[in-house]
Amino acid sequence: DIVVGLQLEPPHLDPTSAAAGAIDQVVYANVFEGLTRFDPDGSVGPGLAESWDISEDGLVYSFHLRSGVRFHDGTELDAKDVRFTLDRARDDTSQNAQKALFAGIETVKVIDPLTVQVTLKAPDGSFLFNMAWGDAVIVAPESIGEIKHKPVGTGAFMFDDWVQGDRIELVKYAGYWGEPARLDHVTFKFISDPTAAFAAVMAEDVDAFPGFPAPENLPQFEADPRFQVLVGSTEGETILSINNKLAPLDDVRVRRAITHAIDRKSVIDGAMFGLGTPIGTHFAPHHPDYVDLTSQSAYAPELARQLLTEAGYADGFTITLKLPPPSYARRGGEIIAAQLRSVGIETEVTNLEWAQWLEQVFRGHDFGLTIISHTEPFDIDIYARPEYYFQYDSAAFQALMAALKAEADPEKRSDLLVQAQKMIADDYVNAYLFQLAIPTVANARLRGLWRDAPTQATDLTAVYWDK
Amino acid sequence: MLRYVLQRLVSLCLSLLVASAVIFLALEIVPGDPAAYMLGLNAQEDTLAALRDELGLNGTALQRYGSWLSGMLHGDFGISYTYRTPVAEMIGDRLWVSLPLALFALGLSCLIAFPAALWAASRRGTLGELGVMGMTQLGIAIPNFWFAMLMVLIFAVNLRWFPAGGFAGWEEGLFAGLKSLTLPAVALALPQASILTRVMRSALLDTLGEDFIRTARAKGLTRGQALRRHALRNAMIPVLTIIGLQFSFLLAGAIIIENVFFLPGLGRLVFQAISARDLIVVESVVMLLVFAVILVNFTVDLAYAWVDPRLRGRR
Amino acid sequence: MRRNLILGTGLSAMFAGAALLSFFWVPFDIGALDIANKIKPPSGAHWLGTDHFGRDILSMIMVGGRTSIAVALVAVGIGMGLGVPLGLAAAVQRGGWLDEGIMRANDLIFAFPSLLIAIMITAVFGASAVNAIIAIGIFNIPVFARLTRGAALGLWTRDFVLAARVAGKGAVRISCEHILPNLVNLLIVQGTIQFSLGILAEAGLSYVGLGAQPPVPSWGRMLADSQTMISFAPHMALSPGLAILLTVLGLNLMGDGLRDLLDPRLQRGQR
Amino acid sequence: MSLLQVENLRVELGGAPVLQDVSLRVASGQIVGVIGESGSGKSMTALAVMQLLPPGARCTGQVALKGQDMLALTERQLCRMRGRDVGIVFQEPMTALNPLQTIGQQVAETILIHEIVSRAEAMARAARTLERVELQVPPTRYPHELSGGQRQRVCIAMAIALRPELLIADEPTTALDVTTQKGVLDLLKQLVAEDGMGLLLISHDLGVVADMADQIVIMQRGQVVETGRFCDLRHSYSKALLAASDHVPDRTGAGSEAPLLQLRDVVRDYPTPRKGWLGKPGRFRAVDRVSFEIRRGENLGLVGESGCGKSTLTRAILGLEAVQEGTILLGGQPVYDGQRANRSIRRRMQMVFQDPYSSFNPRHRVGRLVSEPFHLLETAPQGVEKERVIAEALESVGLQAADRHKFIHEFSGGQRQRIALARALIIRPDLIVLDEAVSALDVQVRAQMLDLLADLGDRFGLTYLFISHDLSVVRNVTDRVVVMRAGRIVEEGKTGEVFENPKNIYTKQLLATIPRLPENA
Ligand SMILES: Nc1ncnc2c1ncn2[C@@H]1O[C@H](COP(=O)(O)OP(=O)(O)OP(=O)(O)O)[C@@H](O)[C@H]1O
Ligand SMILES: Nc1ncnc2c1ncn2[C@@H]1O[C@H](COP(=O)(O)OP(=O)(O)OP(=O)(O)O)[C@@H](O)[C@H]1O
Ligand SMILES: [Mg+2]
Ligand SMILES: [Mg+2]
Repeated sequence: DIVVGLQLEPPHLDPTSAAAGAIDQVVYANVFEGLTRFDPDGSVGPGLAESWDISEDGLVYSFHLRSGVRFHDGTELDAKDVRFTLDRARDDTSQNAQKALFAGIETVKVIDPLTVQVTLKAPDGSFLFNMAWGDAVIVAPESIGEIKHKPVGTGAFMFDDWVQGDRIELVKYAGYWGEPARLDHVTFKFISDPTAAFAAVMAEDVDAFPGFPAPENLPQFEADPRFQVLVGSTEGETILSINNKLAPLDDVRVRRAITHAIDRKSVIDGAMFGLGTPIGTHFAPHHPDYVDLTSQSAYAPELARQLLTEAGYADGFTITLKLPPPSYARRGGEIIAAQLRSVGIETEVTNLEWAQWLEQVFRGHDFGLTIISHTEPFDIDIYARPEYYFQYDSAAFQALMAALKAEADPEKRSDLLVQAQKMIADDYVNAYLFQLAIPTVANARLRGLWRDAPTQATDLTAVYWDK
Repeated sequence: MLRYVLQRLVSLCLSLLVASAVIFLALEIVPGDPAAYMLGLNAQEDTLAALRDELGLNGTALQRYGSWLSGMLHGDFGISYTYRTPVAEMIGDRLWVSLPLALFALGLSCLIAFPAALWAASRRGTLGELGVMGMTQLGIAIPNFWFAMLMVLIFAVNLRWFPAGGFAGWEEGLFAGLKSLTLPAVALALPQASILTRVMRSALLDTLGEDFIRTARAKGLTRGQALRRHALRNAMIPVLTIIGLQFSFLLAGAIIIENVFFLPGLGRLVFQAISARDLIVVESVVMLLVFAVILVNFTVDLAYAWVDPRLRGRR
Repeated sequence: MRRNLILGTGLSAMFAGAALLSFFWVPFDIGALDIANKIKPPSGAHWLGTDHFGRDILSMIMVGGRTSIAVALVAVGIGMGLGVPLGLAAAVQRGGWLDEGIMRANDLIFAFPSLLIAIMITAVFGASAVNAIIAIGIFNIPVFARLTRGAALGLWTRDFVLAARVAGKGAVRISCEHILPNLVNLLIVQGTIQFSLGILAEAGLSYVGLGAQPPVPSWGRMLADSQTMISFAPHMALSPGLAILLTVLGLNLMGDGLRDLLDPRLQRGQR
Repeated sequence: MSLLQVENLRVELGGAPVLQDVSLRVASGQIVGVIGESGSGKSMTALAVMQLLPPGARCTGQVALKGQDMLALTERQLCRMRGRDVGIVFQEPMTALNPLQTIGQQVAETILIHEIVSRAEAMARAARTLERVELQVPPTRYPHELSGGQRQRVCIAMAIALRPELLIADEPTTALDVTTQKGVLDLLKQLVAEDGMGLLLISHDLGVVADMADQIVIMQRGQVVETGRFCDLRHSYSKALLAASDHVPDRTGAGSEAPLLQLRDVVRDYPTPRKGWLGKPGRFRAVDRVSFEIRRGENLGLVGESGCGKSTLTRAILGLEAVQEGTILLGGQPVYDGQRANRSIRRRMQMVFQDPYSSFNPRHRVGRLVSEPFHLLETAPQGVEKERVIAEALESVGLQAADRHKFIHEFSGGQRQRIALARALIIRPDLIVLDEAVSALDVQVRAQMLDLLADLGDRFGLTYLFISHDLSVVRNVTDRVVVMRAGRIVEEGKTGEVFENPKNIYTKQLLATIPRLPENA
């Protein structure tokens, strides 16, 4: 048995109809599985689909499902369930938060009970990747009505109980198709306050805490033989987003000045207590195609001042800095505000709740600067959307992304990706700070926990206690 | 008497109606779209519209107010935007934590305050009184979340006598439940007990100066007997007022403490609901709390009449 | 108990003085972060140590006091400025519609859980020190209105008010000339108490992130910031905690002392 | 041997002596009266006997009760004696009872503390004791359901429940109506006769004590000045007290025929709280069709028991409140013109209140207090002129001009009433209403005050409306008297005639209650 601490409680348990990462944290890979899945290292491997064939033109995918897979309610998984899932996500009334993942699908056809054929509108190099997302897990029509509170999936654990505001309990599913889980019982406990999280782990009320919210406490856990600390990487590029349409930020020299005014090391040390890898572009450092561009925007306050003078702001200017709740943003914001002030840029700091941030910054575009971690994997394509909140509008980059989408050759894709990274770094679209790290604090005897977080998930299927 | 109760009930309903309108209006102007909050960064416009429709967020304010109100009359508080469960059910679950916690804390604070106040009042001008009064000053001045933190570090992390937080659930047994509520209750009770002690002590001293105490002493009662038999009940009136005020505070004001101890109580529910723009939950919980306050005041009024015969006949 | 008054005034004056001094001089500039020097225990250079951004805690306490004290002070001002006239007016019209209206409105405000409403106000208008002031101030209004009304009703039955009426003075004039001056003591005492409650309320709001916002420091925010570090850097939580505790203690002692010193005949009427 | 023997009793409170060398004796079956002006230490003596002095009191000398030295006893032993061997009745019946317990319980408590009896038995005995004090209400009543006189009877019942050998009565009738006062005193006398107990009767009113007490102790400033039978009192202070209590001031004027104030069929209703939500508010008629008039230069007395409507009528006369029916005219003009007081009329009337302590704003200086009625004048004197008028007013009531810089708490009760008079005089009104203006004063101070009133009346040609429940005072200072009962006027006439020859039965009752000093003093 194990008690896992999590910071955020899911609003409900249907991963296919909400953005909340907290849902995936609980159910991904534990309760629900997709056709493909993310492995601990971030690569995409077979999930409920044992294998697949792709047509020459890259338009038709035939998935071969595993046989003998049963949902927790005892019903068999077959191709109809897959078709139901994909059609439901594409539907006009769909509430899927990542509807774009399915936008490329033309038709879904059931070939036989264990084969399903998906036809795309255009070739898409990342389709298998898309199908591994938590938003694409396979659900059954029989159980869809109650899915938000009684999720029924095919995973190694079954949903057992949910005490709202406190915990969710899972139990081992005896009829699991694959390697059975080694734990009989899993409890997720929700502790949002960092201090409370610290106390709970210290008092051994929880056995593991993925995404431990207070990096300042990690040295204490490391020094304590009762605990192990795993620091993993995430897909979260933490950036100082800049409103590219707002004067004077529409001037690339100003944006460049901002990037040079920031000392990433101070930010990482001060806000994250040393946790996090500096980045120079919007790309995860653990990705094979990543290029390190940090030196291009190295800390150089003199240069920053000079650039400002060139742009006609020798006396600096004042700009808003709107911060969402996570501590990387709040603390980082305070540090960055101080650093910007020393080159003459005054910031008006406003702390926002998520709802306000979404409303004002993300949808309303009413901001100058903001700090945010983009946790979706492989999301450099947001720069091709001119209406996206930081409003980077570059025809060259949009063309680049279109080319990438159509390209299936890994070699060429890699090339295009490098180009893309460089392009946004050269345009100083945003100030790239660091790749968010995910610390997991756990009991020293616990084995099999994921270190990295290629997607938001707490896969416990392989976890066990060392005797 | 029946007429009096009826009259009170009518005014109670009126207050509730006004309160509900105030709450609804206040939340109408809260910026932030619950649907946007739920669907996150990559949501598309049509998806949002679909969700809004399902949540009943479309329609004029008046319509929504009407349906909210009439729903509540039927005991139907609506469906939570984020959790998608009936609000009544959610509140019911949380009450099982908040109510025992509030009662526990109230009990504790009375248990501390009554003897302390009696002791201090009967030993006027001694070092002991000074000590008790000094403690109460400290109890009021310490921010209670800070005190709670220290208690967690000492009793949960170091000594491990109590869990650091969370709620074991009543199905684990009464003892386990009480154990997980002990530290929060103490943290809540500390300032309340201090205030109560002070109020009660000064009420006792005031009544001790009354003529009827002198009469009682002239009958041959000792100082202590006069204090217990005559002063105590007379001093209960301000004490009851404070207890009434405290109860409603304990029920809702526990937000911070519930955060420190990650208890699944009403306070945290409403706090989360505010930040998630789960307005229907906020409305309902605030409504419930207002109702509780009004009810508690009503009870306190009845208690006054029980304590003080002068109030029974009136009106 | 003159001792209470001296001790209380001394304590409050010390913190208020430090806050005032910070307008002219602080040991270290708190705008300049020194991450390399973060979380240092007290030393000769930094008497109270440094915080998680390497700022001098003593300077932070001094500057933070400005916010905490200003929030509480203005909140009391709002409460008094609106509550006292309302209470006076209600007392004039005892039993009339104005009295009923004011008192029912007060009851209504009292019926709302104060912290919750403060949270809602800050949620609506955004978290900031100004909104915290408004949120705390609103709940001070009924406190002062009730106190004023209760005591004023008592004064209206006194013969000297009748004497003023015999002298032909109107209600407004009597309220200003005779009622209000006799309430001053009471208001001062209640004011110090509400002031100390205001400081605690600001701390509570800051703890949930709805009080003063960066880069403005306040004691409550310092306390909130240091919570997770309390186990390895207790000095960070201790200083603001003690600042709050001692100021509130000082104010309460001062209030008690004032109550004993000033006219003991006037009763502290509740209703 | 005396039942109670007090020798050289000395009490200090906070270092200041309040009693010095007090000696007195009470024998069984004897009534000893203690007389003295306010603050002379009467209550302290009583409390010292009970050993219930306020905290911080130092007590030396000898207090022997039944041969036991009370000063040497432990607290436990004292508790055993209090209530059983000695009972006490306090001055204030309104506050001397616990409001939360029934009167039966409170009487029974005396029994339960000292004797081991069942609760039921104690209640039964309490009920009998309450019957003994002629209380006609059931013992299950709460104190607030009783009148002042009834409450005082409960207090007496508590004190005598165990038939103590000594009963101390500390001003048992001061707060009561004249009619109830007589009843209570008669009861005490009867109890002494029946039980043979000693009674220490404390009062500031010589009349109350004179015809009851076997021995009289006169106190002044914490000391006993004289002890003896009433007819043997020789000390100059005793004589002065005696003279003052029946003082008749010299007056010349008797009033003209011209009416100054006319009341015709005046009705004043108070709304009572409405019954139920939609019920009509009820009405309580405090003044019921009252008509009388005051002639210029005349002194009119208005007497009646507490609550009969005297103060209500006063407020109506002053135009502070509207009346529901009837007219009130001053010099032919209405005092209330529909909306507010008629200012031109109002400045011709002023008032002096009963309580010298609460009728002044404690925060203002005397000069400001006295000049407050200037508000009524169209052109109030300013600057030097104002100072002069204030000084003149103060001097006319026997104070000094320099007193205008003082605060009111720096004056004694008698001086405060003089200041109140100065305030009333400052705008030279025609009519001054005195609502119980001398009731709260000591006899001697009261006598001076009455002289002053008479003197000023003659000098300035004032007209007084003199309201009081103290009939002896009314008798000595007024020309005509109006007797009121429950809002109505029951009798009206020349003071002498009404007092000698009352026609109304109620007036007769009222007059019978006046305590009289024995003739031979
Ligand atoms: N609690 C007290 N503390 C200090 N001084 C007191 C206290 N009670 C009474 N005194 C003082 O003791 C003196 C005697 O008071 P006492 O009450 O015996 O007077 P009294 O003769 O009963 O007057 P009264 O007729 O007004 O009741 C007064 O000067 C009074 O000011
Ligand atoms: N504001 C009021 N509302 C209702 N009833 C009142 C009010 N004021 C006085 N009364 C009632 O009117 C009656 C007359 O009161 P008033 O004060 O005139 O009596 P009084 O003769 O002056 O008595 P006392 O000698 O005790 O001063 C009393 O029964 C009283 O209860
Ligand atoms: Mg006395
Ligand atoms: Mg009267």
